[in-house]
Amino acid sequence: MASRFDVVQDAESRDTYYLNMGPQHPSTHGVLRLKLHLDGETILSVDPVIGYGHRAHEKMAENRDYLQFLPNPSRVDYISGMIYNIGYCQAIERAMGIEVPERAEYIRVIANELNRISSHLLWLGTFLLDLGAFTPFLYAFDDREKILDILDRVTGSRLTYCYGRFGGVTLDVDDLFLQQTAEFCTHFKTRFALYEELVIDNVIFQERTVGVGVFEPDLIQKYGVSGPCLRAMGQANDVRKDEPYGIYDRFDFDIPTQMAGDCFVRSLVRMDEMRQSVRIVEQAVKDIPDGPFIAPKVPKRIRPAEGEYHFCVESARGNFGIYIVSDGSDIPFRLKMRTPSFANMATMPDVMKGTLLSDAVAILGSIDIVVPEIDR
Amino acid sequence: MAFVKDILDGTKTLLTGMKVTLNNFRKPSITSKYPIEKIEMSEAFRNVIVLIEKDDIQSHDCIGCKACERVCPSFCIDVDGERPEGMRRMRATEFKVDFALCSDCGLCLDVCPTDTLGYSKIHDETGYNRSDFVYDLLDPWRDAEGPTVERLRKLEEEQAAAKKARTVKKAAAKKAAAKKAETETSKETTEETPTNKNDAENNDA
Amino acid sequence: MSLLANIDGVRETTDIDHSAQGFHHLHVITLDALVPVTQTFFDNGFYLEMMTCQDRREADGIFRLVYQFCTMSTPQRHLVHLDIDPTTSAPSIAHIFPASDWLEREVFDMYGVGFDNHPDLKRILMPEAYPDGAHPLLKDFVDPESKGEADGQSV
Amino acid sequence: MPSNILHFFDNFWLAIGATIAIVMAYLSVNAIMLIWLERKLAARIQRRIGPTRGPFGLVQQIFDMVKLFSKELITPDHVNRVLYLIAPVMIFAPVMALCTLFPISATWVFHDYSVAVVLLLAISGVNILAIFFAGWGSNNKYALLGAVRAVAQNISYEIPLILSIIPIVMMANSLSLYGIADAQTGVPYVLLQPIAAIIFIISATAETNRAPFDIPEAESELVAGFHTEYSGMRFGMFFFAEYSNMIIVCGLATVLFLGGWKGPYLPGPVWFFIKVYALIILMMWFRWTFPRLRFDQLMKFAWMVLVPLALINLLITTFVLKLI
Repeated sequence: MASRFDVVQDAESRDTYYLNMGPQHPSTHGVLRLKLHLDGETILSVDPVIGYGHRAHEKMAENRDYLQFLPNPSRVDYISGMIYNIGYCQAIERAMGIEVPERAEYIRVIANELNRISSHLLWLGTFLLDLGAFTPFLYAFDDREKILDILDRVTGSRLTYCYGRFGGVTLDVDDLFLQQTAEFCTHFKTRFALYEELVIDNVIFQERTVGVGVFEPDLIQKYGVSGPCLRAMGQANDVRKDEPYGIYDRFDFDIPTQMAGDCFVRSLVRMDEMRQSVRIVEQAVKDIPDGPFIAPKVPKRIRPAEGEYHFCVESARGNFGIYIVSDGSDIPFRLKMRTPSFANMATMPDVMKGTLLSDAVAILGSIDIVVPEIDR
Repeated sequence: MAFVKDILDGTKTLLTGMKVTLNNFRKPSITSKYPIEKIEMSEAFRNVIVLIEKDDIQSHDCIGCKACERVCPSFCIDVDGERPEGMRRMRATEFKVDFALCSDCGLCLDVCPTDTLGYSKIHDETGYNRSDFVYDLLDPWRDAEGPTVERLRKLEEEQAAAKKARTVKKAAAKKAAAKKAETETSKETTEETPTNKNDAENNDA
Repeated sequence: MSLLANIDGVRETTDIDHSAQGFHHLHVITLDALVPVTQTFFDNGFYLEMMTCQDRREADGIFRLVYQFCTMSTPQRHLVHLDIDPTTSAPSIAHIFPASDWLEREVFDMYGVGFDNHPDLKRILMPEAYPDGAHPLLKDFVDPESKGEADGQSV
Repeated sequence: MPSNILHFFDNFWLAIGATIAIVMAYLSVNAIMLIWLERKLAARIQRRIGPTRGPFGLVQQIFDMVKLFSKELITPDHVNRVLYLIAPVMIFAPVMALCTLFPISATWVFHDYSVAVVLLLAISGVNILAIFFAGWGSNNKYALLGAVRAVAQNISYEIPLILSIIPIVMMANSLSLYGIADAQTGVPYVLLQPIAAIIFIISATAETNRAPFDIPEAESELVAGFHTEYSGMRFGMFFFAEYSNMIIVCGLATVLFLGGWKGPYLPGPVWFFIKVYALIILMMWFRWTFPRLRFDQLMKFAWMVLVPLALINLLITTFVLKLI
């Protein structure tokens, strides 16, 4: 463990104690409980207790047909609900061989990337809130509200989107949407300076994050870390590039990576990801063709052929996989969601060991967990 | 000296941060006084569903087909319908939505065969019980239901009559054409029978 | 596939159309082969992407454990099927992939499948005080709190 | 010498009573107004509107007060009752005592002591004890952690605080607050002792447990720190004490570095309060800009940066004074 604080090995000889962080705690992002074994303020071991937000989505999937499960994925991770919702649609479309019209694909990309930016902005705000700065939270929410307003006009929702449909999207976007999106991109590019001056460059922020919560490289393979946490360890892996889904292979964007694997570079990676998302949105807005927004012929009954299907998308938190076992009927035999936060959270006992109580808060904030996503 | 430089650099970043907050201090606020100022909901805004008035029948056009009830993932819609006497068209007799369960997915709108479902613009309803959110969508239409059915019946009769007239006219035209053809070519006259038969069927319906 | 060729207990290996189903290879293995197979995947740089279970007791009288291994860079996704008898438990692979610690706990929680040599096998998503024998994702699960009524609304 | 306000009254006890009443009234109104100011300031910085009830949202504070007063005072079962109940009172008492020390103008002084600076520093130390009582008496791990942090932090920052005051005392050749303020003829000490002033304001922010040094009550880590278990007006007392403490440290800074009541055109008390509230706004500005430091970094900052700087500053001052 490359910790800057020596862990007292013989905990017996010192007075140690257990601290229950959560399930209701300001910085556990919902209802997560960390059983911390502490020596003073140094963490000896962590035992995350999850499941407080379990809503049995997988059981619900086995009791509903494929169409009726549509509102559920966006509730799994409500911060980047659009990506989940559309990811589920794409999974079914591939299983059923439904062709999606060009325009719908572009709309989906724009919606996905706007959602990714809004998710990262929420992360930025709450992370800084965890570090004790309140103001960046509201600046981030200012920008996030702009995205929500744009998406609200076409999707009708602000958080738990149910915009995708098998074969397209619910509602066509109009010119005003595209214009607003383009305007937002221009505006948002000027906001990076603010975030950098106020947050990233700030000496206190750097003190709090540089070298804190380092993910050792072997955690990648052991735990299947994904998303910005992975890219902050120098691995340029992104499902959008590795197994391009939808029309992501048409866009020109980079995968930002950093080497250090600590809280600070995770922040940098996310900031860069927002820049890349803006790039994708701008290309998509420029190239969006006319045409139908939903496939004219979608099978009335969604019955994928018997077999097993896996589809993964890059959510704002990492590799989100949907594993569907079909027995040829209307209802999924088994639907399992591989959520990125679950894997990232599983690393916490290793990462938090030997850090301070304040670092635990910073680390939790920096991996950007969404607790309901872990609990499903 | 690195020590002093660190302190100076750090101080500089702190001052930059304070400059940012000062700049924002000078700008006007971007929030609205929500409960005082009403917020306009967007066109597509999803809330509890309502029955939309259709222009041609001046009322909702729910035929109680239960398609929305079947597709609803939250099992929150309760529809019933019956056929008023002497009419072809069904009318809904019950349409209840438990909005406390609704997940705003919009699948009911997708499946509605008559496109009579839409979203209401209410966005800030509160209640003390879950039962406060059970909406009876037929409520605004119930008073006018009698006259509406009468009007619809009349409309249907008119439509049927018009259709009949159309088919009769069509048949007559066909007949005339056939006659014309007959007189012109003086060939077989078997064409008449099927048209007559169609006519009879239409009248029955 | 040569990767698992010389491991006993790999009964069947089939290639799957990745563009349609998302997997590249399917392996059906026996109970004894799980640990060597997992070790082979670990040694070859795969990570455990997902692990779950299917309740196939009604049709085949088995639980099917599903392991999904994937490589980091250009994805090579291997699906591993391990059919076990409902009365037996499976070996834990948590000592190779710590990720499976939580995943196995989830399978135990949801299906009641036991895992030998698991470091700390207890419920993960359901409350720890949840009644013994109540495993929500079993097809014949009855909610212990609903006093015998069937769970969920049937479609 | 300034006239002692106590001399306005013939009867000694009447004078004491009047002083207590004035100080209490001032501190209550001040705390309410400071909370309002902080909320409005934060709102402007964050581009929000802030409290809106009444003119400029001022009535909101009265509602909040009524709410705090009318709330049930819950005493948890597991607490050490004596310490738990004494802490909120104890945290407020020294602040009241200290308020009487400041020379508001050349003639308005409650009471001037020749060793006021020492007295002030000594009494303000009682604060720490109250915080520790609260944390220990609450019998709650978060509260205890907060209290331990508070004690360590306040004791550490007391040293740079004192070290930054000593050059001023040396320059003014007085330990009386009146004497120090009076000694700043023309040039305030902030221009002669900029480093001491910076060290003082940083240490003062830490002493009052305000962001970015609000580690004892770090919301995202320790829920509410040492006052986690307090409710109603007992919590309100901690809240009041925090804002009243700001008055004390900013008043001290005004006297030590900004020349107290001195200033052109306006009368003395006006200048004094303008300077005090300007400093308070500066501290609020810090709070709404910076993230929180970590505990060990905070200690490191005190011992590795502030104390050496203060010592060097003290050394230079000594030499310069000797040479002059």
